[in-house]
Amino acid sequence: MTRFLLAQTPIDTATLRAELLDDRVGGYASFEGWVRNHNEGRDVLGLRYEAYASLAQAEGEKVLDEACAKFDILDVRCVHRVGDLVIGEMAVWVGVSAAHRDAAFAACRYVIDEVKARVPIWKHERYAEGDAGWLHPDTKP
Amino acid sequence: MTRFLLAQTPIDTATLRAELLDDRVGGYASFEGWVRNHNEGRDVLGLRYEAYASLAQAEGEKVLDEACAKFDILDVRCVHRVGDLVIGEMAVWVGVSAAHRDAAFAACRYVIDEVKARVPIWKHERYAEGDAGWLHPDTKP
Amino acid sequence: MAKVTVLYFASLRDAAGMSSEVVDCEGDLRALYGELRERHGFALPVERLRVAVDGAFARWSDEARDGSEVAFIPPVSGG
Amino acid sequence: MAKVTVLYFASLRDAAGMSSEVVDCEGDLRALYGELRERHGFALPVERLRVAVDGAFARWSDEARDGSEVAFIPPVSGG
Repeated sequence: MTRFLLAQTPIDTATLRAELLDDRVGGYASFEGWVRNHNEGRDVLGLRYEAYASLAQAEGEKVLDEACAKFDILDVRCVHRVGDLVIGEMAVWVGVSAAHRDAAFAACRYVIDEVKARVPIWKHERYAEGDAGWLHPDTKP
Repeated sequence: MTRFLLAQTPIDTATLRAELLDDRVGGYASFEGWVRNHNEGRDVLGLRYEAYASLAQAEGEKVLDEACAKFDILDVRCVHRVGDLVIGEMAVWVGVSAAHRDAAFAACRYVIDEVKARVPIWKHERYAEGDAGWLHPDTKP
Repeated sequence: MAKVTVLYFASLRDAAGMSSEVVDCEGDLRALYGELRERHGFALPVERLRVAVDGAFARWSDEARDGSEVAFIPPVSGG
Repeated sequence: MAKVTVLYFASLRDAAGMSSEVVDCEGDLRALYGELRERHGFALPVERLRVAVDGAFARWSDEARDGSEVAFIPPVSGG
Protein backbone atom coordinates (compact mmCIF):
# COMPACT_ATOMS: atom_id res chain seq x y z
CA MET A 1 0.00 0.00 0.00
CA THR A 2 1.10 3.55 -0.69
CA ARG A 3 1.58 5.47 2.54
CA PHE A 4 3.57 8.37 1.15
CA LEU A 5 1.80 10.60 -1.33
CA LEU A 6 2.54 13.67 -3.40
CA ALA A 7 -0.59 15.82 -3.71
CA GLN A 8 -1.48 18.38 -6.39
CA THR A 9 -4.46 19.60 -4.35
CA PRO A 10 -5.12 20.71 -0.74
CA ILE A 11 -4.60 18.00 1.86
CA ASP A 12 -7.72 16.69 3.64
CA THR A 13 -6.35 15.72 7.03
CA ALA A 14 -9.69 14.46 8.37
CA THR A 15 -9.86 11.68 5.80
CA LEU A 16 -6.20 10.79 6.19
CA ARG A 17 -6.52 10.70 9.96
CA ALA A 18 -9.60 8.46 9.74
CA GLU A 19 -7.52 5.86 7.90
CA LEU A 20 -5.33 5.56 10.98
CA LEU A 21 -8.20 4.94 13.40
CA ASP A 22 -8.04 1.51 14.97
CA ASP A 23 -9.26 0.08 18.27
CA ARG A 24 -5.69 -0.62 19.34
CA VAL A 25 -4.60 3.02 18.97
CA GLY A 26 -3.95 4.88 22.20
CA GLY A 27 -1.94 7.76 20.83
CA TYR A 28 -2.09 9.66 17.56
CA ALA A 29 0.57 12.28 16.81
CA SER A 30 0.50 14.49 13.76
CA PHE A 31 2.52 17.29 12.29
CA GLU A 32 1.59 19.83 9.65
CA GLY A 33 3.93 22.23 7.91
CA TRP A 34 2.18 25.40 6.81
CA VAL A 35 3.39 28.11 4.44
CA ARG A 36 4.61 31.00 6.61
CA ASN A 37 4.55 34.64 5.60
CA HIS A 38 8.26 34.92 6.40
CA ASN A 39 11.42 32.88 6.07
CA GLU A 40 14.92 33.77 7.20
CA GLY A 41 13.91 37.38 7.77
CA ARG A 42 12.20 37.92 4.43
CA ASP A 43 8.50 38.47 3.70
CA VAL A 44 7.15 35.59 1.63
CA LEU A 45 4.15 36.03 -0.69
CA GLY A 46 3.75 32.43 -1.78
CA LEU A 47 5.64 29.42 -2.94
CA ARG A 48 5.84 26.48 -5.24
CA TYR A 49 7.03 22.95 -4.55
CA GLU A 50 8.55 20.84 -7.27
CA ALA A 51 9.39 17.16 -6.88
CA TYR A 52 11.28 14.50 -8.76
CA ALA A 53 8.10 12.49 -8.48
CA SER A 54 9.24 8.90 -8.98
CA LEU A 55 12.23 9.20 -6.65
CA ALA A 56 10.31 11.30 -4.09
CA GLN A 57 7.65 8.61 -3.95
CA ALA A 58 10.20 5.83 -3.47
CA GLU A 59 12.28 7.74 -0.90
CA GLY A 60 9.20 8.91 1.03
CA GLU A 61 7.94 5.33 1.22
CA LYS A 62 11.39 4.26 2.45
CA VAL A 63 11.27 6.83 5.26
CA LEU A 64 7.88 5.49 6.38
CA ASP A 65 9.16 1.90 6.26
CA GLU A 66 12.07 2.95 8.46
CA ALA A 67 9.69 4.61 10.92
CA CYS A 68 7.70 1.37 11.19
CA ALA A 69 10.87 -0.63 11.80
CA LYS A 70 12.41 1.76 14.34
CA PHE A 71 9.36 2.61 16.46
CA ASP A 72 6.56 0.59 18.03
CA ILE A 73 3.79 2.17 15.96
CA LEU A 74 0.65 0.83 14.33
CA ASP A 75 0.61 2.91 11.16
CA VAL A 76 2.00 6.05 9.55
CA ARG A 77 1.14 8.27 6.57
CA CYS A 78 2.72 11.31 4.96
CA VAL A 79 1.48 13.62 2.23
CA HIS A 80 3.50 16.42 0.63
CA ARG A 81 2.05 19.09 -1.63
CA VAL A 82 3.53 20.01 -5.00
CA GLY A 83 2.64 23.02 -7.14
CA ASP A 84 1.67 26.55 -6.11
CA LEU A 85 0.73 27.28 -2.48
CA VAL A 86 -0.42 30.47 -0.79
CA ILE A 87 0.36 31.67 2.73
CA GLY A 88 -1.41 29.54 5.32
CA GLU A 89 -1.73 26.48 3.10
CA MET A 90 -0.57 23.12 4.33
CA ALA A 91 2.63 21.96 2.65
CA VAL A 92 3.14 18.63 4.41
CA TRP A 93 1.24 16.37 6.77
CA VAL A 94 2.45 13.43 8.88
CA GLY A 95 0.16 11.20 10.95
CA VAL A 96 1.21 8.34 13.23
CA SER A 97 -0.87 5.96 15.31
CA ALA A 98 0.52 3.85 18.14
CA ALA A 99 -0.57 2.11 21.30
CA HIS A 100 1.44 4.61 23.37
CA ARG A 101 2.41 8.24 22.88
CA ASP A 102 6.20 7.85 23.14
CA ALA A 103 6.42 5.92 19.90
CA ALA A 104 3.83 8.11 18.17
CA PHE A 105 5.77 11.30 18.92
CA ALA A 106 9.17 9.83 18.09
CA ALA A 107 8.04 8.38 14.76
CA CYS A 108 6.23 11.57 13.76
CA ARG A 109 9.36 13.59 14.43
CA TYR A 110 11.53 11.08 12.57
CA VAL A 111 9.34 11.18 9.47
CA ILE A 112 9.19 14.95 9.11
CA ASP A 113 12.93 15.29 9.74
CA GLU A 114 13.86 12.62 7.21
CA VAL A 115 11.38 13.81 4.59
CA LYS A 116 12.81 17.31 4.83
CA ALA A 117 16.37 16.01 4.63
CA ARG A 118 16.11 13.34 1.95
CA VAL A 119 13.04 13.42 -0.24
CA PRO A 120 13.70 15.22 -3.56
CA ILE A 121 11.27 18.11 -3.23
CA TRP A 122 12.30 21.73 -3.72
CA LYS A 123 10.75 24.95 -2.54
CA HIS A 124 10.61 28.07 -4.70
CA GLU A 125 9.74 31.21 -2.71
CA ARG A 126 8.39 34.51 -4.02
CA TYR A 127 9.31 37.51 -1.87
CA ALA A 128 7.60 40.83 -1.16
CA GLU A 129 10.56 42.64 -2.73
CA GLY A 130 9.63 41.10 -6.09
CA ASP A 131 12.38 38.52 -6.43
CA ALA A 132 12.09 34.77 -6.09
CA GLY A 133 14.36 31.78 -5.74
CA TRP A 134 14.90 28.12 -5.08
CA LEU A 135 15.90 27.05 -1.58
CA HIS A 136 18.92 24.75 -1.49
CA PRO A 137 19.80 24.60 2.21
CA ASP A 138 23.48 24.30 2.92
CA THR A 139 23.39 21.03 4.83
CA LYS A 140 24.49 17.59 3.69
CA PRO A 141 21.56 16.13 1.75
CA MET B 1 -9.07 33.48 26.98
CA THR B 2 -9.77 29.88 27.91
CA ARG B 3 -7.33 27.57 26.15
CA PHE B 4 -7.92 24.47 28.27
CA LEU B 5 -11.36 22.94 28.11
CA LEU B 6 -13.24 20.03 29.60
CA ALA B 7 -15.74 18.66 27.08
CA GLN B 8 -18.90 16.64 27.70
CA THR B 9 -19.25 15.89 23.98
CA PRO B 10 -17.00 14.55 21.19
CA ILE B 11 -14.07 16.79 20.31
CA ASP B 12 -14.17 18.53 16.92
CA THR B 13 -10.48 18.82 16.08
CA ALA B 14 -11.06 20.60 12.76
CA THR B 15 -12.62 23.62 14.47
CA LEU B 16 -10.02 23.67 17.23
CA ARG B 17 -7.19 23.42 14.73
CA ALA B 18 -8.64 26.27 12.65
CA GLU B 19 -8.36 28.56 15.68
CA LEU B 20 -4.60 28.03 15.61
CA LEU B 21 -4.20 28.99 11.94
CA ASP B 22 -2.14 32.13 11.51
CA ASP B 23 0.09 33.42 8.71
CA ARG B 24 3.13 33.22 10.98
CA VAL B 25 2.68 29.50 11.67
CA GLY B 26 5.22 27.20 10.06
CA GLY B 27 4.65 24.11 12.15
CA TYR B 28 1.58 22.65 13.80
CA ALA B 29 1.94 19.62 16.08
CA SER B 30 -0.98 17.82 17.60
CA PHE B 31 -1.59 14.84 19.80
CA GLU B 32 -4.76 12.86 20.36
CA GLY B 33 -5.33 10.22 23.00
CA TRP B 34 -7.88 7.62 21.94
CA VAL B 35 -9.64 4.98 24.02
CA ARG B 36 -7.84 1.70 23.40
CA ASN B 37 -9.45 -1.72 23.55
CA HIS B 38 -6.77 -2.88 25.99
CA ASN B 39 -4.78 -1.53 28.93
CA GLU B 40 -2.08 -3.27 30.92
CA GLY B 41 -2.97 -6.61 29.40
CA ARG B 42 -6.71 -6.41 30.00
CA ASP B 43 -9.51 -6.08 27.42
CA VAL B 44 -11.31 -2.78 27.90
CA LEU B 45 -14.96 -2.31 26.86
CA GLY B 46 -15.28 1.40 27.60
CA LEU B 47 -14.48 4.04 30.12
CA ARG B 48 -15.55 7.11 31.96
CA TYR B 49 -13.58 10.21 32.86
CA GLU B 50 -14.42 12.23 35.92
CA ALA B 51 -12.85 15.59 36.77
CA TYR B 52 -12.68 17.97 39.67
CA ALA B 53 -13.84 20.57 37.19
CA SER B 54 -12.81 23.86 38.78
CA LEU B 55 -9.33 22.69 39.72
CA ALA B 56 -8.86 20.78 36.45
CA GLN B 57 -9.68 23.93 34.53
CA ALA B 58 -7.24 26.03 36.55
CA GLU B 59 -4.44 23.46 36.47
CA GLY B 60 -4.92 22.77 32.75
CA GLU B 61 -4.71 26.48 32.01
CA LYS B 62 -1.55 26.66 34.12
CA VAL B 63 0.07 23.88 32.07
CA LEU B 64 -0.68 25.79 28.86
CA ASP B 65 0.71 29.01 30.33
CA GLU B 66 3.89 27.14 31.21
CA ALA B 67 4.13 25.76 27.67
CA CYS B 68 3.89 29.30 26.27
CA ALA B 69 6.62 30.50 28.62
CA LYS B 70 9.00 27.58 28.07
CA PHE B 71 8.76 27.18 24.31
CA ASP B 72 8.83 29.56 21.35
CA ILE B 73 5.29 28.84 20.23
CA LEU B 74 2.47 30.99 18.86
CA ASP B 75 -0.50 29.32 20.51
CA VAL B 76 -1.66 26.14 22.23
CA ARG B 77 -4.98 24.49 23.09
CA CYS B 78 -6.00 21.38 24.98
CA VAL B 79 -9.38 19.70 25.39
CA HIS B 80 -10.09 16.72 27.65
CA ARG B 81 -13.28 14.69 27.57
CA VAL B 82 -15.29 13.85 30.67
CA GLY B 83 -18.15 11.34 30.94
CA ASP B 84 -18.64 8.02 29.15
CA LEU B 85 -16.45 7.12 26.17
CA VAL B 86 -16.46 4.09 23.90
CA ILE B 87 -13.46 2.35 22.28
CA GLY B 88 -11.97 4.53 19.55
CA GLU B 89 -13.27 7.82 20.94
CA MET B 90 -10.91 10.71 21.48
CA ALA B 91 -10.17 11.33 25.16
CA VAL B 92 -7.78 14.24 24.86
CA TRP B 93 -6.49 16.59 22.17
CA VAL B 94 -3.51 18.95 22.19
CA GLY B 95 -2.71 21.39 19.37
CA VAL B 96 0.31 23.69 19.15
CA SER B 97 1.29 26.24 16.51
CA ALA B 98 4.78 27.69 16.14
CA ALA B 99 7.03 29.27 13.56
CA HIS B 100 9.28 26.19 13.66
CA ARG B 101 8.67 22.52 14.32
CA ASP B 102 11.13 22.04 17.20
CA ALA B 103 9.09 24.23 19.53
CA ALA B 104 5.77 22.84 18.31
CA PHE B 105 6.80 19.23 19.03
CA ALA B 106 8.39 20.04 22.40
CA ALA B 107 5.41 22.04 23.65
CA CYS B 108 2.92 19.42 22.47
CA ARG B 109 4.80 16.74 24.34
CA TYR B 110 5.11 18.90 27.44
CA VAL B 111 1.37 19.62 27.55
CA ILE B 112 0.20 16.03 27.23
CA ASP B 113 2.77 14.83 29.79
CA GLU B 114 1.85 17.50 32.34
CA VAL B 115 -1.89 17.15 31.81
CA LYS B 116 -1.63 13.43 32.43
CA ALA B 117 0.52 13.95 35.52
CA ARG B 118 -1.19 16.90 37.22
CA VAL B 119 -4.70 17.71 36.06
CA PRO B 120 -7.33 16.18 38.39
CA ILE B 121 -9.08 13.85 35.97
CA TRP B 122 -9.65 10.18 36.69
CA LYS B 123 -10.28 7.24 34.40
CA HIS B 124 -12.74 4.48 35.25
CA GLU B 125 -12.35 1.41 33.04
CA ARG B 126 -14.86 -1.36 32.38
CA TYR B 127 -13.27 -4.71 31.52
CA ALA B 128 -14.39 -7.63 29.37
CA GLU B 129 -14.35 -9.85 32.49
CA GLY B 130 -17.20 -7.79 33.91
CA ASP B 131 -15.35 -5.84 36.58
CA ALA B 132 -14.45 -2.18 36.55
CA GLY B 133 -12.24 0.20 38.48
CA TRP B 134 -10.61 3.57 38.89
CA LEU B 135 -7.04 4.02 37.70
CA HIS B 136 -4.76 5.58 40.27
CA PRO B 137 -1.29 5.14 38.79
CA ASP B 138 1.43 4.54 41.32
CA THR B 139 3.60 7.54 40.47
CA LYS B 140 4.05 10.76 42.37
CA PRO B 141 1.14 13.00 41.43
CA MET C 1 -13.41 23.75 65.51
CA ALA C 2 -13.88 24.34 61.76
CA LYS C 3 -16.79 23.07 59.67
CA VAL C 4 -15.59 22.13 56.18
CA THR C 5 -17.15 20.57 53.09
CA VAL C 6 -15.09 17.60 51.90
CA LEU C 7 -15.24 16.50 48.23
CA TYR C 8 -14.55 12.91 47.21
CA PHE C 9 -13.54 11.80 43.72
CA ALA C 10 -12.98 8.50 41.94
CA SER C 11 -12.13 5.61 44.28
CA LEU C 12 -12.52 7.82 47.36
CA ARG C 13 -16.09 8.60 46.37
CA ASP C 14 -16.85 4.94 45.79
CA ALA C 15 -15.38 4.01 49.19
CA ALA C 16 -17.16 6.84 51.03
CA GLY C 17 -20.41 6.15 49.22
CA MET C 18 -20.91 9.89 48.74
CA SER C 19 -19.40 12.71 46.70
CA SER C 20 -19.24 15.19 49.57
CA GLU C 21 -19.96 15.64 53.24
CA VAL C 22 -19.71 18.38 55.85
CA VAL C 23 -17.40 17.50 58.71
CA ASP C 24 -16.09 19.14 61.87
CA CYS C 25 -12.37 19.38 61.86
CA GLU C 26 -9.58 20.25 64.25
CA GLY C 27 -5.95 20.51 63.22
CA ASP C 28 -4.37 20.36 59.78
CA LEU C 29 -5.49 18.73 56.53
CA ARG C 30 -3.28 15.71 57.11
CA ALA C 31 -5.10 15.00 60.35
CA LEU C 32 -8.45 15.48 58.61
CA TYR C 33 -7.60 12.91 55.96
CA GLY C 34 -6.36 10.48 58.59
CA GLU C 35 -9.65 10.71 60.44
CA LEU C 36 -11.78 10.32 57.28
CA ARG C 37 -9.60 7.50 56.00
CA GLU C 38 -10.31 5.59 59.18
CA ARG C 39 -14.03 6.37 59.02
CA HIS C 40 -14.49 5.33 55.36
CA GLY C 41 -11.75 2.74 54.99
CA PHE C 42 -9.88 4.56 52.20
CA ALA C 43 -7.12 2.38 50.75
CA LEU C 44 -4.87 5.24 49.62
CA PRO C 45 -2.30 6.54 52.13
CA VAL C 46 -1.90 10.30 52.45
CA GLU C 47 1.47 10.13 50.65
CA ARG C 48 -0.27 9.21 47.38
CA LEU C 49 -2.75 12.06 47.51
CA ARG C 50 -2.70 15.80 46.96
CA VAL C 51 -5.05 18.15 48.75
CA ALA C 52 -6.86 21.25 47.51
CA VAL C 53 -8.73 23.97 49.37
CA ASP C 54 -11.34 26.11 47.64
CA GLY C 55 -10.20 25.01 44.20
CA ALA C 56 -6.44 25.49 44.62
CA PHE C 57 -3.74 23.03 45.61
CA ALA C 58 -2.82 23.35 49.32
CA ARG C 59 -0.30 21.95 51.79
CA TRP C 60 -1.12 19.07 54.13
CA SER C 61 0.16 21.17 57.00
CA ASP C 62 -2.43 23.91 56.30
CA GLU C 63 -5.12 24.30 58.96
CA ALA C 64 -8.69 23.64 57.81
CA ARG C 65 -10.54 26.97 57.70
CA ASP C 66 -14.18 27.19 58.72
CA GLY C 67 -16.49 27.19 55.68
CA SER C 68 -13.84 26.06 53.22
CA GLU C 69 -14.14 23.30 50.60
CA VAL C 70 -11.50 20.59 50.91
CA ALA C 71 -10.78 18.08 48.13
CA PHE C 72 -8.56 15.03 48.42
CA ILE C 73 -6.97 14.32 45.05
CA PRO C 74 -6.12 10.67 44.40
CA PRO C 75 -3.46 9.89 41.74
CA VAL C 76 -4.81 11.25 38.47
CA SER C 77 -5.28 9.21 35.30
CA GLY C 78 -6.44 11.56 32.57
CA GLY C 79 -5.16 11.45 29.00
CA MET D 1 30.11 6.30 -25.46
CA ALA D 2 26.76 6.26 -23.64
CA LYS D 3 23.71 8.32 -24.56
CA VAL D 4 21.82 9.35 -21.40
CA THR D 5 18.82 11.52 -20.62
CA VAL D 6 19.68 14.08 -17.95
CA LEU D 7 16.91 15.57 -15.76
CA TYR D 8 17.27 19.02 -14.20
CA PHE D 9 15.32 20.26 -11.19
CA ALA D 10 14.92 23.54 -9.31
CA SER D 11 17.89 25.92 -9.72
CA LEU D 12 19.63 23.52 -12.10
CA ARG D 13 16.64 23.63 -14.44
CA ASP D 14 16.53 27.41 -14.27
CA ALA D 15 20.25 27.63 -15.04
CA ALA D 16 20.12 25.08 -17.88
CA GLY D 17 16.95 26.62 -19.28
CA MET D 18 15.49 23.15 -19.80
CA SER D 19 14.15 20.31 -17.71
CA SER D 20 15.98 17.56 -19.56
CA GLU D 21 18.38 16.90 -22.39
CA VAL D 22 20.00 13.91 -24.07
CA VAL D 23 23.79 13.96 -23.85
CA ASP D 24 26.68 11.77 -24.88
CA CYS D 25 28.75 10.73 -21.95
CA GLU D 26 32.04 9.02 -21.26
CA GLY D 27 33.26 8.11 -17.81
CA ASP D 28 31.46 8.28 -14.49
CA LEU D 29 28.59 10.44 -13.25
CA ARG D 30 30.96 12.83 -11.50
CA ALA D 31 32.64 13.58 -14.81
CA LEU D 32 29.25 14.00 -16.48
CA TYR D 33 28.16 16.60 -13.93
CA GLY D 34 31.48 18.43 -14.26
CA GLU D 35 31.03 18.70 -17.99
CA LEU D 36 27.41 19.88 -17.76
CA ARG D 37 28.22 22.29 -14.95
CA GLU D 38 30.75 23.95 -17.21
CA ARG D 39 28.34 24.01 -20.17
CA HIS D 40 25.38 25.51 -18.21
CA GLY D 41 27.20 27.49 -15.51
CA PHE D 42 25.66 25.60 -12.56
CA ALA D 43 26.56 27.28 -9.26
CA LEU D 44 26.34 24.13 -7.13
CA PRO D 45 29.51 22.04 -6.74
CA VAL D 46 29.19 18.27 -7.01
CA GLU D 47 29.73 17.92 -3.24
CA ARG D 48 26.36 19.53 -2.57
CA LEU D 49 24.42 17.26 -4.92
CA ARG D 50 23.23 13.71 -4.98
CA VAL D 51 22.78 11.73 -8.15
CA ALA D 52 20.12 9.25 -9.19
CA VAL D 53 19.96 6.80 -12.10
CA ASP D 54 16.64 5.46 -13.36
CA GLY D 55 14.79 6.66 -10.27
CA ALA D 56 17.17 5.34 -7.59
CA PHE D 57 20.04 7.05 -5.78
CA ALA D 58 23.41 6.15 -7.30
CA ARG D 59 27.12 6.70 -6.64
CA TRP D 60 29.12 9.42 -8.36
CA SER D 61 31.67 6.80 -9.32
CA ASP D 62 29.07 4.77 -11.24
CA GLU D 63 29.53 4.69 -15.01
CA ALA D 64 26.74 6.22 -17.05
CA ARG D 65 24.89 3.40 -18.84
CA ASP D 66 23.56 3.84 -22.36
CA GLY D 67 19.84 4.67 -22.37
CA SER D 68 19.64 5.47 -18.68
CA GLU D 69 17.98 8.48 -17.05
CA VAL D 70 20.32 10.52 -14.84
CA ALA D 71 19.05 13.10 -12.32
CA PHE D 72 21.20 15.56 -10.41
CA ILE D 73 19.57 16.26 -7.05
CA PRO D 74 20.33 19.69 -5.58
CA PRO D 75 19.90 20.17 -1.79
CA VAL D 76 16.24 19.45 -1.05
CA SER D 77 13.88 21.88 0.70
CA GLY D 78 10.57 20.13 1.16
CA GLY D 79 8.48 20.35 4.29
